[in-house]
Amino acid sequence: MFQIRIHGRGGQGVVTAAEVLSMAAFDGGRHAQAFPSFGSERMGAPVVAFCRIDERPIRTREPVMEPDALIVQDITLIHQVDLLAGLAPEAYVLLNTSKPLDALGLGDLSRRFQSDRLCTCPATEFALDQTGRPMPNAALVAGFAALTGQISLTAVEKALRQRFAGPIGERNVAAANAAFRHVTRSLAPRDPATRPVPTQAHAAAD
Amino acid sequence: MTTQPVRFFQVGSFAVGNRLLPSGDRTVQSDADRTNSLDAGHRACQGCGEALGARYAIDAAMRATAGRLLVVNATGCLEVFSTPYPQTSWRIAWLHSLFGNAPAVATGMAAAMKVKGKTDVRVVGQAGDGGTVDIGFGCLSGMFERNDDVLFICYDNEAYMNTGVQRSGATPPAARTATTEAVGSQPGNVFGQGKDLPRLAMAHDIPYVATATVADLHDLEGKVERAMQIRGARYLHILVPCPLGWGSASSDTIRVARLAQETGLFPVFEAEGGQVTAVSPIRHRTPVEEYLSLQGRYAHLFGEHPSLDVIARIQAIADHNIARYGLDPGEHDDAGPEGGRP
Amino acid sequence: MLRQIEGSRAVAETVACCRPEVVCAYPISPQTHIIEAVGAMVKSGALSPCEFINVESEFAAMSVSIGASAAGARAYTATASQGLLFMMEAVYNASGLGLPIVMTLANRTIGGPINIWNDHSDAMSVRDTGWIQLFAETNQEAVDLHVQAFVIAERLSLPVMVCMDGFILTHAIEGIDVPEQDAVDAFLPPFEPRQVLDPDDPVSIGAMVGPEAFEEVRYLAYVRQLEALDLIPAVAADFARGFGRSSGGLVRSYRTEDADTVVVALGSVLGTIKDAVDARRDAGERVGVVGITTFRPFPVQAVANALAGAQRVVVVEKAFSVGFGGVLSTDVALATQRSESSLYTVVAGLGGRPITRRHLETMLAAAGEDQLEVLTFLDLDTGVVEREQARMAAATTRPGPTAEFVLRDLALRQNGEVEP
Amino acid sequence: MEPPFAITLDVGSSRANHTGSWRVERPVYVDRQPPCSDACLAGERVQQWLYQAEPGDYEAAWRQLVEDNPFPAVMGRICYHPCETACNRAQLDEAVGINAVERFLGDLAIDRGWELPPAGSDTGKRVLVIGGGPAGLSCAYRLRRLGHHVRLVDSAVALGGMMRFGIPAYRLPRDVLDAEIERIIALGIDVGLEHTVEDIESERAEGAFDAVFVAVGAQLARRLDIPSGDSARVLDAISLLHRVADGDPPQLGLRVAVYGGGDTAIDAARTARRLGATDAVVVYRRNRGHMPAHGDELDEALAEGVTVRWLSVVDRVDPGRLVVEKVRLDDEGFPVPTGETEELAADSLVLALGQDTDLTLLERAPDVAVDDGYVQVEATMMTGEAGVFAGGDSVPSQRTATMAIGHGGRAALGIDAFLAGRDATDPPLAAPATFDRLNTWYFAEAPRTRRPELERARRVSTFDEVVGGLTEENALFEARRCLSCGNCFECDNCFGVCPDNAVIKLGPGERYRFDYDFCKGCGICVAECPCGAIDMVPEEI
Repeated sequence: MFQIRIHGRGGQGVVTAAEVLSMAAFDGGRHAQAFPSFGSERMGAPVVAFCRIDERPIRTREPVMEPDALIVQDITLIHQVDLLAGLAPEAYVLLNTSKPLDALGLGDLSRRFQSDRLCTCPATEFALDQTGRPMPNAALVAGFAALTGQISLTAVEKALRQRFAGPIGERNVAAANAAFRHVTRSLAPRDPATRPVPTQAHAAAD
Repeated sequence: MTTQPVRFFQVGSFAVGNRLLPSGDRTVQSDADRTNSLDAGHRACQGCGEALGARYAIDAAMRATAGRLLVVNATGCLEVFSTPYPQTSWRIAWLHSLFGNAPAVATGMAAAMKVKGKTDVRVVGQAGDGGTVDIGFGCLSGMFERNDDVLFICYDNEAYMNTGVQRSGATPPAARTATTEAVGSQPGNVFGQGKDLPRLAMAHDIPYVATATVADLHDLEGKVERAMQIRGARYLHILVPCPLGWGSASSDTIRVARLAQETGLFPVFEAEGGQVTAVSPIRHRTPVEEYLSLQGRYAHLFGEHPSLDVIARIQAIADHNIARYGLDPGEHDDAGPEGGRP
Repeated sequence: MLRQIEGSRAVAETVACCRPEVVCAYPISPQTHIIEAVGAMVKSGALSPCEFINVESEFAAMSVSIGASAAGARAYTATASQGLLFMMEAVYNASGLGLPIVMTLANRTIGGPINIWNDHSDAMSVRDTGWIQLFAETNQEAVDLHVQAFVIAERLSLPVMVCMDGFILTHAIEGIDVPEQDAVDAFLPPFEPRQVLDPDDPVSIGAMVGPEAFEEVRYLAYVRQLEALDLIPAVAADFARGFGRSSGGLVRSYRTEDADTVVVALGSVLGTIKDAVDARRDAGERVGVVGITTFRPFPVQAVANALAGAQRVVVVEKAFSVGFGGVLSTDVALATQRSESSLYTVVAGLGGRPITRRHLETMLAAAGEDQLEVLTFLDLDTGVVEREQARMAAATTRPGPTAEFVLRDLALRQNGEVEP
Repeated sequence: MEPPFAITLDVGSSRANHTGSWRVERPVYVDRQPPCSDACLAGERVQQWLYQAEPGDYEAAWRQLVEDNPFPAVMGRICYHPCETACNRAQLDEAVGINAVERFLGDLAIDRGWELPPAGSDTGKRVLVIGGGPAGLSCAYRLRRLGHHVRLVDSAVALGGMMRFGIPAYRLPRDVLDAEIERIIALGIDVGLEHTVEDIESERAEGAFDAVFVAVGAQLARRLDIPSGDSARVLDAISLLHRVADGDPPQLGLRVAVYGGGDTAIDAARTARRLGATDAVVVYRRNRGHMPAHGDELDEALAEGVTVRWLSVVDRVDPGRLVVEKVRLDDEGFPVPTGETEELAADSLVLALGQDTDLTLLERAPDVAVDDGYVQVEATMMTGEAGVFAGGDSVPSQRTATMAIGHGGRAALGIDAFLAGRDATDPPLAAPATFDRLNTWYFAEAPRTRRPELERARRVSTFDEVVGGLTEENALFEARRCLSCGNCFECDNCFGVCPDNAVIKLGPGERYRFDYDFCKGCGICVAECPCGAIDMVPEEI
């Protein structure tokens, strides 16, 4: 089972990100479960959503406490929420930012997580470029696809089109592609051997 | 000599029937073949105003809808005395659910009829004042606000009679009930604004709101008929004296209702779209004492040392109503023969 | 068709396939997504003919459903928690009048203190109302139970409540095979009311019944519920034939064949329990689990059969009777009264507290060694409780609300001001 | 449908529950004597004919009316309508204009040529009626309807009695009178005019009459011995009116004084005005409150310029003048002379001081008792002599045409019973329908319709009828003002207001029946009966 935790703020589409992620995984023929951290949070408040991906039907209903991957939609949460709780050193971490980690005072992360599993992505900018709205979720799901290989870009595109009808879906697909290229590029210089392999092969890692 | 149109002065439009009227103009109640929606054998007290009001209203609704009617009844005297197992006095399709939900149940029925395309079948909800102004008000207000196609009728006897005459939001000032006893420095019910449901109903801007009493059948039936010509939420508030709770003689039920109107304490009017469109002017303006003194619930105001100040306050309420609705007979030159029908 | 879809959405689409004619809604978390989706389908015309009525309270919602059902329309509504309590009087009335209304209960606890999260307090509070209560383990089952619920309700002329865990199921997005319209139409015949208000054939419904007949009325209601014990498995079997998957029925056993310890539970926690059971099995313990799908009528015999071989029965419940203990446990106790097994009540997941596999495994381990208290509160923070008790005992002034002190205590601890 | 046990019930099943057992008092329908009928001296069942008129069935109303009185058109003009005085509606707004409706019906009948009901089948009995005034004609009419042979004799040249010779034409046009008399005679009455009965016993024997009705009226004017100068012009009112009726009016001069206070005095004064008098003054010894003349008559006279000198007696008559003495009233209302006199210019004095009956025809009938000039009769109008009846002005009672008609009718019934050898006592009257029993709320406000009156200018110059008739519309209106006191008129109130549906409506004309299986005895029907036709009586134990 592969478990993902997504952090963001109310109104940033965190739950949608988990949903799209699960839809993409479902499209890949796997079982997926997406669910929000149930609460009464309002716009702007920190929120969390989860996603599980497995080859088998997923029975458990407990929250994701030790995720295999972390997606942070809003890096400003870093000082308010224990974003890294339960994360193992081999976990994937995808941060929505256009700045280098050092510039954000997050140089620690580079030491704590594997370099090929830690990645930043200016998802909000991609979203603004393509959709005009600061909703980084579609881009980050694609970034996640690029980073982890758990889902394919094609599946993400399909899920986005399913989730967002018409032109909005297409614009999100465009943002997703930009993010996918960005993440792929930023990981490219590294040793291809450590590059994640798409889908099934990797599933056994969990 | 000037001629004048022939009008039926003998019993005017006030009696139940009149052999001189064309059959189409006669009351539903004068018809030997009326529905008798609420039939004999019910267990209401002698002289029950609510039993009378219910039969008047539902029979009229039955005529207005050619018998295509469903009725929802809130818990209360009317329900208890009409349907104790194993007998029912109703001769119509009738349902009792709960005390506070009759308006909502009626909404559900109206929705069922709409979805099934049976738009000829109309729905009436009915309750006492407790079921209307107090416990049922939430549902009633919702029904009004949605403008559901329901006529809701309140049979107002101004207290919880079913449970032994406790005060309701419709109990008038100074009236004695089991929970506003005639003791202490201010005996009886408090002087407050009361819950004037007709006006609250009007505030919802629903298509039709009217008041009536069991003392003027033509008026009452006319209002039911008018209500059934309209689609949407409609409200009819009928004053129905309760001999038990009011401490009036069982034979005085209609007389007391009449005096409630003639004193101005119970204004009779109709409103469409939130505006008063017609009033029934008072025929013989009567001081409130005449109304109050017939009723045991006001007995503490009389006797050796009458509470003239309290009576004056009640008179002031009547005067206010008369001014507010323009009920003064002097304001209506043609208050005569056609009388009750505004 | 199997789709990755939110549980609420799947339920809404399924309900729509059941062709309800009147749907009444008053919003309350976590039921909202269901009625929003049904409402949108009515508004768009996708569900037609249907009247969707936004009411002013849950009391009105059930009342509208009563009126619609009595007038011969298939009626549906959904609620949760406080909403269920607010409609309580009408809940009794619907079953008392024998109206086949179907209602989704998105299970949520009952305040105060106010809490919007999941447990089964709401469902337990209506267990005596005369409604049939079915519990969904998964969203797939929630969907399937709704189709079956309409059949059961209308065949018995009794209302049916489909209970699904709020948020945990309602807000979860997963692969669900949402029934197709044709299949539902084949399975669920048009509503033919057992009694209906009809101007052409008038009756009085809702008479006042006195002492001379009330007991008989209640007994007949009981008999009708017993009929449901036969009907529910039959409908489940029909469903399996029609839809190619098994769901519904009375009880479900998992790995109980040789189990010494059997866990009994309702709803979505069964999934996590099964994972825990698998883990304990892997560790060599003989444990199993029995899920109860039909809570009312309570299938005493089926439960007894399912638990026949167990030495220990552990009832994991998301509710409890304050001042006594288990709610489901007392029912299970009735089913196991002729056996030698020990019965444990484990109260867990109150107010949305996550029930984790780890805690369940720990509990099962303790149970296997007969170290379990008869009434256990899973994952109870004893530190908080003890400090509050001590404060109460020491208090010279008025104690104040416990809830607020507990919250304050937790906050202080989070800030490191109190030793955990 | 398989309705669930107890919760769902079949409609109307509560009729198995007989709530009549709750009752301690029961309502019963009653018929009471309405005040109009009670007051009618002619014995008309006023309320009943008004009831027929209400829906506009005037012929039925007229037929109901002439059951008791064959003179609707006459009565509608000259009756002083005690019915209206008694009418309960007077306490509500104004009395029903019964008299006007009666006249409308009477005139309509003449106009349409409606015939009276035919004579009854011949009984072989012969009755002599002496006097062709209202009493005699009324009696003759009723006797003919009962099948008796009637011989009607009168000493005058025409029938009608005081109706013809005492009442001025402006109040009762002669064509109307003639029409109604002719209609009676047409029933087959043997009339003998200018036939004066000298002796009743011989007349009866000669004609082999089985019974006799004496209705000779009061034709003799009372005189008063007033000192008078020579050639003072003094005459009596009866002669005056008779001569005017004969078309031979006397010369009265421009200033006429009339002495008296009854209706005849007023008639005389009004007649004097019509004969050219510029001053017509009535001298009366008491005040208006004590005046026997009917108020309406006085008002009409005053409107025509007649004046009244109240509290005055005539002491002396001289040519061209009277000496009038002022009087005052003592505590009992009797006039007491004051000694204060004054003169009054008058060319003539008309005495209207009352009339007496000429009873010489009874001198040889010893069993017929006469007291103070009046024939004494029993309730059946029979005198002390078997088969001899008397009525009208010759017996002690109010001397009006209405009364006379009533006497005639009652005598006819008495004669009929006598001839059949039956007891003629009336069935006891129903209890009165008093105002307090009515629920007047149901009667809409309805001011009385005024009959049109002739313009004043024309009144004093002609003998044209002063008071006009009602239009049909107004007559209907007026009829419908009737409150139907004490008698059910099928307003459906009891049927409508019963909270227990315990009144059964039996259909038009059939009224209602109480369903005592369900009547709880609340009494609302009694309270809300507009006409007081229901009583509550205790249940028997």
